[in-house]
Amino acid sequence: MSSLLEVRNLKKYFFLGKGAGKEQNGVVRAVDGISFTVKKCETLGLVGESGCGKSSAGRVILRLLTATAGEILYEGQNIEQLSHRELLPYRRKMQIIFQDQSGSLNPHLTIGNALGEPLRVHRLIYRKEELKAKVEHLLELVGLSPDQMCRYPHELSGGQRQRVALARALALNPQLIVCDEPVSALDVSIQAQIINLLKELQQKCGLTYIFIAHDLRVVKHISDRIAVMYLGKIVELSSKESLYARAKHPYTQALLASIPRLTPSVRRQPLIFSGEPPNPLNPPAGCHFHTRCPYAFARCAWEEPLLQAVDFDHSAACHLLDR
Amino acid sequence: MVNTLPDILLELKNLRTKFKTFDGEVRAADGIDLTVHKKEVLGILGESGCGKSVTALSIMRLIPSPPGEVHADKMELNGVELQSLTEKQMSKVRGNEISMIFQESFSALNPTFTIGEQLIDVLMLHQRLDRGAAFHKAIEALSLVQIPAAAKRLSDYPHQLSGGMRQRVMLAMACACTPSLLLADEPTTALDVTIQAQILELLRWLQSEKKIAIMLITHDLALMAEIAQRVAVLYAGVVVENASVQNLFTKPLHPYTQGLLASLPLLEAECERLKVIPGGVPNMLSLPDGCRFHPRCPHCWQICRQEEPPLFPQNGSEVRCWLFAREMK
Amino acid sequence: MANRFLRRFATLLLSLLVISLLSFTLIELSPGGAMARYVENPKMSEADRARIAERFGLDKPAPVRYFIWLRNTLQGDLGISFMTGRPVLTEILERLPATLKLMTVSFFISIIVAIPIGIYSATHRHSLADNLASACSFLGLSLPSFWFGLLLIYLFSIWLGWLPAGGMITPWFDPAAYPLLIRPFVIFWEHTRYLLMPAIVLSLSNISSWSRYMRSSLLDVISQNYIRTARANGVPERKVVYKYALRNALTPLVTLMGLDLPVFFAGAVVTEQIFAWPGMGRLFISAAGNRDYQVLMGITMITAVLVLLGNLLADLLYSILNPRVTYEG
Amino acid sequence: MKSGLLNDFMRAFQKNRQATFAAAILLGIIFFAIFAPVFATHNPTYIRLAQEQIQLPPTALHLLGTDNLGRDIWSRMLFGARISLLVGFLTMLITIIFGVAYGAVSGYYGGKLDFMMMRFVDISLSLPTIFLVIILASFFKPDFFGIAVIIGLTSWMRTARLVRGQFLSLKEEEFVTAARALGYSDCRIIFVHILPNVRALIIVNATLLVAQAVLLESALSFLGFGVQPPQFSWGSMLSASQQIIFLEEAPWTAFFPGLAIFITVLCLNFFGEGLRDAWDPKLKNIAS
Repeated sequence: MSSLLEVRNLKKYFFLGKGAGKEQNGVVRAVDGISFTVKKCETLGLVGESGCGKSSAGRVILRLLTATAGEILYEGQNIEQLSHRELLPYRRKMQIIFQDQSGSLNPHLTIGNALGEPLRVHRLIYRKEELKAKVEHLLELVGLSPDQMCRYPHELSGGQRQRVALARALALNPQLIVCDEPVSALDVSIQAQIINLLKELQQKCGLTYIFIAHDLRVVKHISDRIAVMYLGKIVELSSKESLYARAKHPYTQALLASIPRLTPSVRRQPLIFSGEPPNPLNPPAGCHFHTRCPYAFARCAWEEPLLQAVDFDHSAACHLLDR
Repeated sequence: MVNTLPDILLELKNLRTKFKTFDGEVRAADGIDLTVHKKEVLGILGESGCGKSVTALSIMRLIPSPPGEVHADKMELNGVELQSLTEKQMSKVRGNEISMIFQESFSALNPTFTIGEQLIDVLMLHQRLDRGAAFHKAIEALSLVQIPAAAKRLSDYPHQLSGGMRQRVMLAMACACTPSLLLADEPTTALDVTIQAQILELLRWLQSEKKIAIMLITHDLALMAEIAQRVAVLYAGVVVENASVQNLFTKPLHPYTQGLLASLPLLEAECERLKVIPGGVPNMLSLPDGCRFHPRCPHCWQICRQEEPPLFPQNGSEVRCWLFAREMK
Repeated sequence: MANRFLRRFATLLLSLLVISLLSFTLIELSPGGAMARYVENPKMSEADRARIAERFGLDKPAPVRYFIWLRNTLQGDLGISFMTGRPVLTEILERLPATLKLMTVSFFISIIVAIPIGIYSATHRHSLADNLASACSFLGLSLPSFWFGLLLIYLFSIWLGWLPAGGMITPWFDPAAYPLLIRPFVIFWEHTRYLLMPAIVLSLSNISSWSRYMRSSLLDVISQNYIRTARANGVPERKVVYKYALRNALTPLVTLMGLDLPVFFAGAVVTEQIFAWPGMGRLFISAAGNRDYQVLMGITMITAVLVLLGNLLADLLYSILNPRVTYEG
Repeated sequence: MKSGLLNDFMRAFQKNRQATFAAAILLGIIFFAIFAPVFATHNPTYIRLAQEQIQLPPTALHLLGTDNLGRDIWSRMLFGARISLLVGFLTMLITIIFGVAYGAVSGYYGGKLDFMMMRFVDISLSLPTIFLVIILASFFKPDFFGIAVIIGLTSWMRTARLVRGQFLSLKEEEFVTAARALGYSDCRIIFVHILPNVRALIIVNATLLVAQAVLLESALSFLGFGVQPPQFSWGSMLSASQQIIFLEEAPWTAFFPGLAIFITVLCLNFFGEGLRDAWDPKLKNIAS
């Protein structure tokens, strides 16, 4: 498997306040120098708590937000620097689906129009019948019946809307889809349907996913490799098996320990941190996690740990690894 | 049956809550029976729109009317019929004997008052304390929910606190007068996993140490396994299964419960495809005839399409499914 | 906070500069420009016009004149009125108190009437009184103020003869003519009977829009989650409305009042004209009729200053009412 | 407007009886204005200065009486309606076109541009519109079209602000992000994806703008700065009544034109309110 996307030292800072003297109002380092590669046809899970920058990362990669620094290499081409026009071919190859299925579809467009529009705008299909056939094909692909075409988004259920959003993303035959919490707003019984659909499509269309989520069960089910983020940085990056079996970073361990189990008889003794995630405007020095870490020692407070390999396809950023 | 036990705290019989909307009448709760015992955690499990929040708000008598309308054959708290109380008497019950916390911790606290003001207000109201005493009691209440530096936090506004902290403040307000029943409506859904675990721990502690019975409303199966003793599963406005948590997770009876459990990805095992309940949650405006679940049910037979099943007792559980009628005969 | 208001003040000065430039350009661009008053006068020769232009410094190029005007204005000299030959500032300052008197009284009438109506309507939604209030506010918003004024004059001055049709005070009114004991009442009535009709006319649109706004704003707040929390904690309904909801509902109203200030001034112009109220608005109308550009510029600037100061005040009040104001502005 | 949404809308609108009634009256007024020559009994500008011709109370010959120059008020009201309504409508068009364009650009692009553009709006808003209008009208002496332009150019700010606010929040919606991810141009996103979502709001705002414009024009004409003779509108018909003596002698000269303005504006407001309720009850607070 060769790499499809490579991200090098990507940064996205948000400056608060407006007008002059922006910096004094504070900087949120939403994405603070992350690097990873995504191989063809794999699923990279991006997990972390709210505000850790996982969503921003997804959007920066698609250039929906402008990066503050860093490189985004798509099949070796740095798309960070491309102009609007030069970017167009890449827009076709990379798509996104969102958490909020009701907000991600234009309420004033019928399903048919929403799906046909990208094809027309990119001048892939001109003829009306052909367009209709293609839209029908797309609907079938995501498990909807073609007579949904004249419906409006508000006439569909949440699960159906998410299917439409997926169909729209697929319209341009992309290679990479960023899935930004695609199932977390759905009912439990619908979640499984969408997850299955995503997996099915991946095989059928040879898709690569960046799967952003906070639900560790779902991520485990769908991902091949997983990156754990904390306050804008990747703290652990590993293959799924290795991560769930041998998490190295205390934060990852905490996350895994916090997942409620499905077995009522076993009352687990969860690893609970007293603290809360720090204010992203003013993250702690050194290792961002040291204020909540039960194993923190002096070095953690002043020196930032770097991501280092601990195993085959498994790296973590923690000073404990040096001990 | 369980109802005969002496330690019944809340008894709810045939709760029907309707909303008149532009498109017609929505029966959000359509004959719900529930019993909460003293000091227990009862889980109410259901997907969006199944009527679980509506049930809690109906008990609190907080359903806005119009458009809402609440009827129940029985709604007794400690033997007192809540429906017969005047609005004034009811507001004494709220916060004092039953209280409620909500999912949206950000919008659920008044943005223009400090949390101290809000907390002290509740204390002065229910415990007839003077300001000074209420102030000390407020600090106590905040320390109770493990908020560090409680005295300092009193002068904070809600927007200065994090989500987890706000949820703790809500808990402090709800439990300041040590109610006998706490209705917790998705209290951890909007929170991060690590914070979620903290709040769960706190709820468990309130139940075991403060002897507060908790009715936990959630869509999260795993949460039930963590904390509940008994679980009522709601589907489209009715209770479809009533079971102890052990029974629910080891031998789920209703096809819907079985489907839900099967559709969750497991941490412990790998599988390529998840099992799926086909179709979607029914539209509350046009419910299917017969059993509400029958269009999605793998075991559907003739009678399911025609007649709505009652709750059948089965091995100490109750289940609303015709499959168990056969076994009874 | 202090920093924020310093910034606001700087913007205020900048705004004034832009406004002066804008209105200067407007007049400059219009046919005849500052000399419009004399251009159409057939009795004047070209030489006469040139002499006048020289006397008022109108022969210099426009940018130069603007800077001269700006320099003079900063020194408190707004120029000489073409109509009367007196300093513009003196003319305006003579008229300003009358306008401020009218507007202040009308402002307080509006608040005292609008807010209670809004609160009552919101708490008694769809009651007869609410529907009536809403219908009245609609009528009030649609009623042309000048026509309403004429109707009042016809009714109370011409037909019934109760109130004077115009003016601010009887020219020969002498309080000393009345016994000391009733003198304050006589003085009060003397002012009131002249003020009554203009103040009512000027208040009409404010009352209509503010009461509606208050109603919807309060309804909006009452439907918020934090009000539900307050109810769930057993806060009685009266307290919910008057303590928890009202403050949040008033905040946007304050902003609206600030924004409405220019409209309020516009209303004053019309009202003063109908009731021959010797204020700034009336001066403005006659200056416009005579195309007395110095006076027009002067009044525009003074009004702008007042409006901007009013906005600043509204802003201050807003940040007192709403603790969530941060540095954005 | 597609059929599904249109049906919903019509259903909601018809439920609102006041708004339907208001719409009917408005149509009636427009009808009378269009066919003014048919219904007029006299030449509206013909002056009769004989003592027995001026300030006649309503009679069978002069349905609504005559004014201080002996002109027939009924006929003048019919023709005056044309100017009043036309000015209202033109003003609305100008305001909407300018305001929507300004607001859309400001809201969509945001950032520094938005900051500058909104500062300008703030500044313009802090001057009473009537001041600018009177200054312009007194120097330019415009006809009715000029009045419409002047009022339009001084009252677009609120519309701009309204539209900008909507754009600002709509552009954060995920369907807009999705549109950008699909590589659509800004122009397409603004017009095809965002604008239709603001359409209801704009139409409601437009209705209320007509009402405001009719009011402002009549106030202006009443003060003598509006349309100039020989043109006349409802507002200028009231102008003479500023003198108490005319009001005292012939109150009907002031009463009927004022009533016409009042009813027109009232109906426009009810109509706008009805539209708003029918479309979306959530818009209640923001469309005015």
